[in-house]
Amino acid sequence: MAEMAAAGLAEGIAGAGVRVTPVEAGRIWLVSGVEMPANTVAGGQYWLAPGRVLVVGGAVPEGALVSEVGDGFVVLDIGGARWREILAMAGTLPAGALEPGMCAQTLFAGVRMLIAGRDGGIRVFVERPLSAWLLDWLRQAATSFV
Amino acid sequence: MRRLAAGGAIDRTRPLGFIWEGRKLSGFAGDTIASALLANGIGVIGRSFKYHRPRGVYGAWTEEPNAIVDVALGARHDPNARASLVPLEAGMVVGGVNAWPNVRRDALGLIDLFHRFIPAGFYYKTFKSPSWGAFETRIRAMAGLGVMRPEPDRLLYDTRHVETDVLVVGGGAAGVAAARAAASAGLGVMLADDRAAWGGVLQAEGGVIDGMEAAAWAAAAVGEMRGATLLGRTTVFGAYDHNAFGLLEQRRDAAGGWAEERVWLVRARQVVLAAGAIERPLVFPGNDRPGIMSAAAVLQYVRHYAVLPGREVVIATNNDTAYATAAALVAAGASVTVADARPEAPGRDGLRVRAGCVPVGTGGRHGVKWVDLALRDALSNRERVRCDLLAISGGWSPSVHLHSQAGGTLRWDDAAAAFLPGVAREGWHLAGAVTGPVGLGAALGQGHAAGVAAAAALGRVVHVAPPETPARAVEAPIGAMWFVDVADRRQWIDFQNDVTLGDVALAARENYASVEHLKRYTTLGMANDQGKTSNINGIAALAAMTGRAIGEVGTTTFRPPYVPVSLGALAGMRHGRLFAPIREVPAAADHLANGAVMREYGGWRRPAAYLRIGETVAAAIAREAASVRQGVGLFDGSSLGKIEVAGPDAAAFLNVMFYNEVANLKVGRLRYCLMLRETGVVFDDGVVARLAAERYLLSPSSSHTEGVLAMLRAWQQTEFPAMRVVFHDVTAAWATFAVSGPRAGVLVGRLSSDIDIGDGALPHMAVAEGVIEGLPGRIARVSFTGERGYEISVPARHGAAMWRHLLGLGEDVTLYGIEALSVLRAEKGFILIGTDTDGMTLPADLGITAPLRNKAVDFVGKRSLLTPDALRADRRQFVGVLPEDPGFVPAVGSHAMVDGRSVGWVTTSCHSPALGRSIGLGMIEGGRGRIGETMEIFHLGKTSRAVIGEACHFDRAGERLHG
Amino acid sequence: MLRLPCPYCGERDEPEFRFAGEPAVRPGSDVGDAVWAAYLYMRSNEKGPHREVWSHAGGCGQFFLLERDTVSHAVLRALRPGEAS
Amino acid sequence: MRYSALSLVRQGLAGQTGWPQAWRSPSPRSVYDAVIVGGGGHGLATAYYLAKNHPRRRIAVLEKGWLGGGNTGRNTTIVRSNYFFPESAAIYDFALRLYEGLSQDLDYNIMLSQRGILMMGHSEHDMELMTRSVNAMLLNGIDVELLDAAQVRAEVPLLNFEPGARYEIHGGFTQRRGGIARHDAVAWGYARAASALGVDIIQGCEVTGFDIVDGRVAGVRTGLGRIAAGSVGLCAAGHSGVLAGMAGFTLPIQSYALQAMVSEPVKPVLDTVVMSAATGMYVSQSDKGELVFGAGLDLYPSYAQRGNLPVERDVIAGMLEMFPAFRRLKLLRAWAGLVDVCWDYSPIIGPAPVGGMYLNCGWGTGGFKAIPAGGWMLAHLLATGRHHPISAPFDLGRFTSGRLIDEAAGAGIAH
Repeated sequence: MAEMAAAGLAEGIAGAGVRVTPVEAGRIWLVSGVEMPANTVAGGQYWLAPGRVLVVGGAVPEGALVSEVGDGFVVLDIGGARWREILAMAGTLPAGALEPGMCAQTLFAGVRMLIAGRDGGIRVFVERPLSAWLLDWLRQAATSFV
Repeated sequence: MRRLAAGGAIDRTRPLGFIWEGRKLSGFAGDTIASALLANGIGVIGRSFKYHRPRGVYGAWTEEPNAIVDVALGARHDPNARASLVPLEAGMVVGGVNAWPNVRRDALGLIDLFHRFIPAGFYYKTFKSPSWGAFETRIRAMAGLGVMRPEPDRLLYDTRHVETDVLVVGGGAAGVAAARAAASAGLGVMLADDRAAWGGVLQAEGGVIDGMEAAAWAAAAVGEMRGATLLGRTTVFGAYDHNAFGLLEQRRDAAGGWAEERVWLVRARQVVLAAGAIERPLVFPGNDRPGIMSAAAVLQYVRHYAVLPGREVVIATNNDTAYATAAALVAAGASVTVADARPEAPGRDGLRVRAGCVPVGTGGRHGVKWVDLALRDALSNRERVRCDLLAISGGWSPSVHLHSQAGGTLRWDDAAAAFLPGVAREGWHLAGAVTGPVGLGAALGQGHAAGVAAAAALGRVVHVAPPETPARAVEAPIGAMWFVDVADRRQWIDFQNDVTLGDVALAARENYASVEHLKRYTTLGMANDQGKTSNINGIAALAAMTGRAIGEVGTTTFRPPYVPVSLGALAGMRHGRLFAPIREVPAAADHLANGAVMREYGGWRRPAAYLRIGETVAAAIAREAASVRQGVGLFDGSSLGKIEVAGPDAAAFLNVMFYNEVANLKVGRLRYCLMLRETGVVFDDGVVARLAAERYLLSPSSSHTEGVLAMLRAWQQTEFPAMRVVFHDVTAAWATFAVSGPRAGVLVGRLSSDIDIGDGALPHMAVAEGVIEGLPGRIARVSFTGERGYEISVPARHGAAMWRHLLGLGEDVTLYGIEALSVLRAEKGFILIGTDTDGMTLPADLGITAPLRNKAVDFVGKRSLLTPDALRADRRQFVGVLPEDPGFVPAVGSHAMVDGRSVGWVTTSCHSPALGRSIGLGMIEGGRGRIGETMEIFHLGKTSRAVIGEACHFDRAGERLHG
Repeated sequence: MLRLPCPYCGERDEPEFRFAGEPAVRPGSDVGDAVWAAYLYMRSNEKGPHREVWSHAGGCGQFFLLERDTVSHAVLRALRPGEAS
Repeated sequence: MRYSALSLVRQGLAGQTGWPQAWRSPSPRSVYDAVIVGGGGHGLATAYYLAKNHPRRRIAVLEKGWLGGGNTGRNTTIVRSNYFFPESAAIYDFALRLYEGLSQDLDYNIMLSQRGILMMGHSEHDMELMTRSVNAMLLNGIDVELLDAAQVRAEVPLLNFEPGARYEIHGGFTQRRGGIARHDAVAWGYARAASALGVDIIQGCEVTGFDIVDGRVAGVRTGLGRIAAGSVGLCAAGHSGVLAGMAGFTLPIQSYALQAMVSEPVKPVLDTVVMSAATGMYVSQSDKGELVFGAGLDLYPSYAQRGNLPVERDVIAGMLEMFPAFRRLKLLRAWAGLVDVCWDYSPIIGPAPVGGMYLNCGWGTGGFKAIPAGGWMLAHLLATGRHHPISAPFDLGRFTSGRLIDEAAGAGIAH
């Protein structure tokens, strides 16, 4: 039964100046016992808390506890000319927190998420069960741009 | 027509037709509703709240107390719009409010004839018998202004959260100078002003800055600011903790379906408050007639809107600012007489100035016709002057609202006759008229200095020189005059709420002498304009009436919002489905495809029951429950929490966290455990699995997963930091399906998996990891239905496919939802947290006492289980409640009664398909000691009877788990 | 709207945080009823500088100690649990 | 002078110049039999009932600001007695019964409007918990009715019954005798009546300490000097902890800001009080036409009586979810009171750990509706030194015995 169809990812959103595209981020692990500077991203490794990181892609990581959680996330890239306005609509993350190489966990439209800076936008990791709701929110937010 | 042939910042090429009280009128683009009404010679635009006296336009902006109108345009409707703030748009339908048949001829105007008998607060002195209720309906019908339309407003509201280095509040001379300076230092500047164009009052008052016409200078200065966020038509309505601000923008570019209001939530490192000041009315007998307007407003109507509100004008003032209005009126062709309350009023060319004179009376029902002037001190030399416009100026009150909201202090200044800002909050810099009476030069200087100070506080240097303006003659000081000392106390202080000098005298006489008592007893300053024109005059009058200094009386509290803000804008996008997030299970689409009725349980949308064609929910529940007992059922448990706990100290740590002993749990085994709060109350229950010596998997209930995770982290980080234990919430990563029923083993056996599910290898309450249908997963023998049960977990991405696969493994698989599960667990007497238990339930109340006796180590909540109350014999205990009539299902929430007193309640009840009768569970005082007793069950006045029994009604020995 | 300093993530807005009570030293389970009740229910509830436990629930989920003025809401100090208080 | 329509007419002919002071503002004497700290509704009611029920006592009310300026002047004016436990029902219904006769008793119209209060349920589970509450209340002798969705819709058609609403309305329950009252008038009515019975009401008089002699209170130190007192009653909601600290004991109380808001006044649209636990909001329409609404606490300790945006926007979003038509109305004013909250959301009434000192505090969000009962009970304690039967269960000692009266838990909110 190996050909279990990968759960259909939500289709993207293309508003005026806003693009939301699902990302097949590969395998993802939650790893405890790994230290790294707070709120930084290095080589697919995202800081979550002291001694806890999210590892995206690459080989199976080492750590005190390693849990594969790729299925627990939907990864979305939010870009387009006015992505900053979507971020401003969704939460109060300080601008400086999302320079490339930085990441932050924050409330985005009331939903707790991991966000990483990319050139031309942000990559968000949202809990799968909340992804449908978030996409509804993003769809509506995108209609606010003329 | 009162429109001037030329001038004004209106667009004469774009006439805009609109409706006023059913009549077709027209104005121009750039008009407000107020300026358009004035241009069409409309005098009466409303009625005052209490006496229903005729009201005309008084102000030109946020100070307007009278011009409350009903405005409708397409989907937008505002029952309490202020005409001076609403830009005119083509097709607007505008009407007066709170008057019948119309504002011009309002039957309720008769009330004014009885004003002697209905002073401030009269309703506290009467309407007591038979009761207030007997009068209330009629009084409520007369109160209130506009009529709200019952249809929901479908517009979408936008919100923006931003940070900025420097927030400049106010785009007048001082604000533009400050923003210009700060921007030149390379700082992020946000400049907000509630008008459409920059320069604020400069448009009306003019002047020369850096050699340019003042308003043009402002526009140019703003244009040159690099990297600034310019928010025109935006009011900073509130200052909150830690330099947070609420802003309301009235956008013109809103996308289809989106409202024009947008709320900005701004965090600023430095703040420049340049909010200017508001002109106060003069207080004199009969000062509330239509055609009596603020002098500063008249200047704006003449200069900005090219509207001449009157041709025969009397100006009554106690300060120099009104002379600019006089000059503008003369230039527009009006005849002007000035009554200056100050004895040595300066003579002005072409103006008849009567020094030391004040108004002492007026006439004209639907518009002022004449004003009586008299010498202020002796009230002699009375002279009646005909006029169709009386422009009044009682001095200026700095707009210190935001400064005060943020904790800045105020001090009374006699010379300025105003409350001026005292100590500002750290990081705040005040400039312009908000600091007190300032000329254009001083305002520009202060603004520039504020920009320099803000930049310096952020370690930056300003790179522009301060703007220059030719010096102007210094204005003569104000001659403060708070009211006219005559017997006629009908001198209006709050035009909208009809609060007069006589009311202030009454409040003082009855000892409502605190400024807060004055406000609440007379409703002074409680109308739509929130006292912008009335507060200071009221305070000054109260001071005079109680023999105190104005500074000693003090002010009431400045509260957000500065202008009323639409509730929809404050709610933003949190509306309808987007009001609050909800979690979906991976197989959601499949459930719906199979007739599932989805409901929200603990923040998740889950199948309540699966309806066949024409089946009711109740019938589906009974069918599902019966088929699980007889055959095999499939249930989606994906929302159950999954928290991995690992580390050398995992066992020791969890042993403190849980009520039950978990350190001795063997690898590959499960145990049903309770988690308590420190108060001993049962917080959550769930199965604990030990997957390895140093690795556990907790499954808290769906609604408590976040709470349990927070509790684990709180205790580890604050109480046991040395313990080596980590937690991973992997709930969303796994889909979990329960297969339950006598033939569950057969079905699960058909899965291709390396996990041995034989009873030897996998007995009840055991778990094994392995590969299932090529996927990494787990199978656990656990049952909440009382039947043989398997929980199959696979990665969530494959959840829907696995669910379909399981369904296809046999023809007799029945889908069952949460409601059927609730029936099955009720038959077994298993508790449901939050249904059978509540915020007072201790473990012993549920009959779970072994851990307290046997567990050696201290655990969370243990000491609370030994308090006198915890050991009370008559505590409510969890028992079965078997209705005497097997066909009657007692309502959940019925109470067990002993001689009229409640001794507990039914927490669960349903028809049990397995037993063919109704069953129930409850929490009953001393319940376990009442086994076999018949009790009265009370519900909404009717009583039935039921026998108290064991909680478990079916297969008490639990053979079906292993059979 | 408060702006609080998570010791790990830096300053964030109020909705991301949860107040988690006053720091208290947990007595053993052999203490008298009054001592246990004081631990459970009594609060210092200072008007002015006040020691509090908060969590950055909307962010990294960590708990931290905060000294905050309960009148002005000024943040005086933020410490990781166990840090020199 | 009695207040009446006739007196208004007579005074009207004399330019309303003949009215006496509503209450006296004497300077404090050096000694009183009873000193009540806190000049809000509870303090003034205590003084009135002490003077009326237990005459021949020298009584003073000390208020640091202006009378009625604390929570009494800041709440959303709701009165009701639909409480779960018999002990709670007894005290809140005692208050409501006193409210029902208060305008006549005080000769001051407190504008009690028993327009009913409707609590809404948004799921089957909500309705089950509500049934449990309704039955408990009926057995407590409280007039409540369970309503299904259709009945709720008939009562308040403006509510959101659109299919697919985020929180569908499944039904609710109502107490017809619940409603609203004019909060300021309650304070002023009690002040006037107490003053007339000889009580000295002293505003601008802040208590800065207590004189305690071998475990018993002997006097109060204030900004206006020292005042000796036979017994002292504390009812300064929000500052109970501060006063307890001065007297050397602690209380199981945390002070929180509780926000309230009003909209602009519109013609009547809402004729009953509506509360919704799921969206956390409650709303009624004042007699002047403003919608008066609020919700839960700002959940961190605060003594700042200031409004704040996050909870404010949650409250508004919640209210608009229930009443989509309100979206076009505008917020006129937002503020906050300062409530002291006990763990079990019930008050603390009874002797303090210091002799001669008695507590009436910890009312949390329910203080206004309990004013007459709180006053009656504290007056009884001050006069007799013993509990009134209704106040006994709310003694401070309940926290040590663990015999809490957890109204939140009773209503099914596990916390």
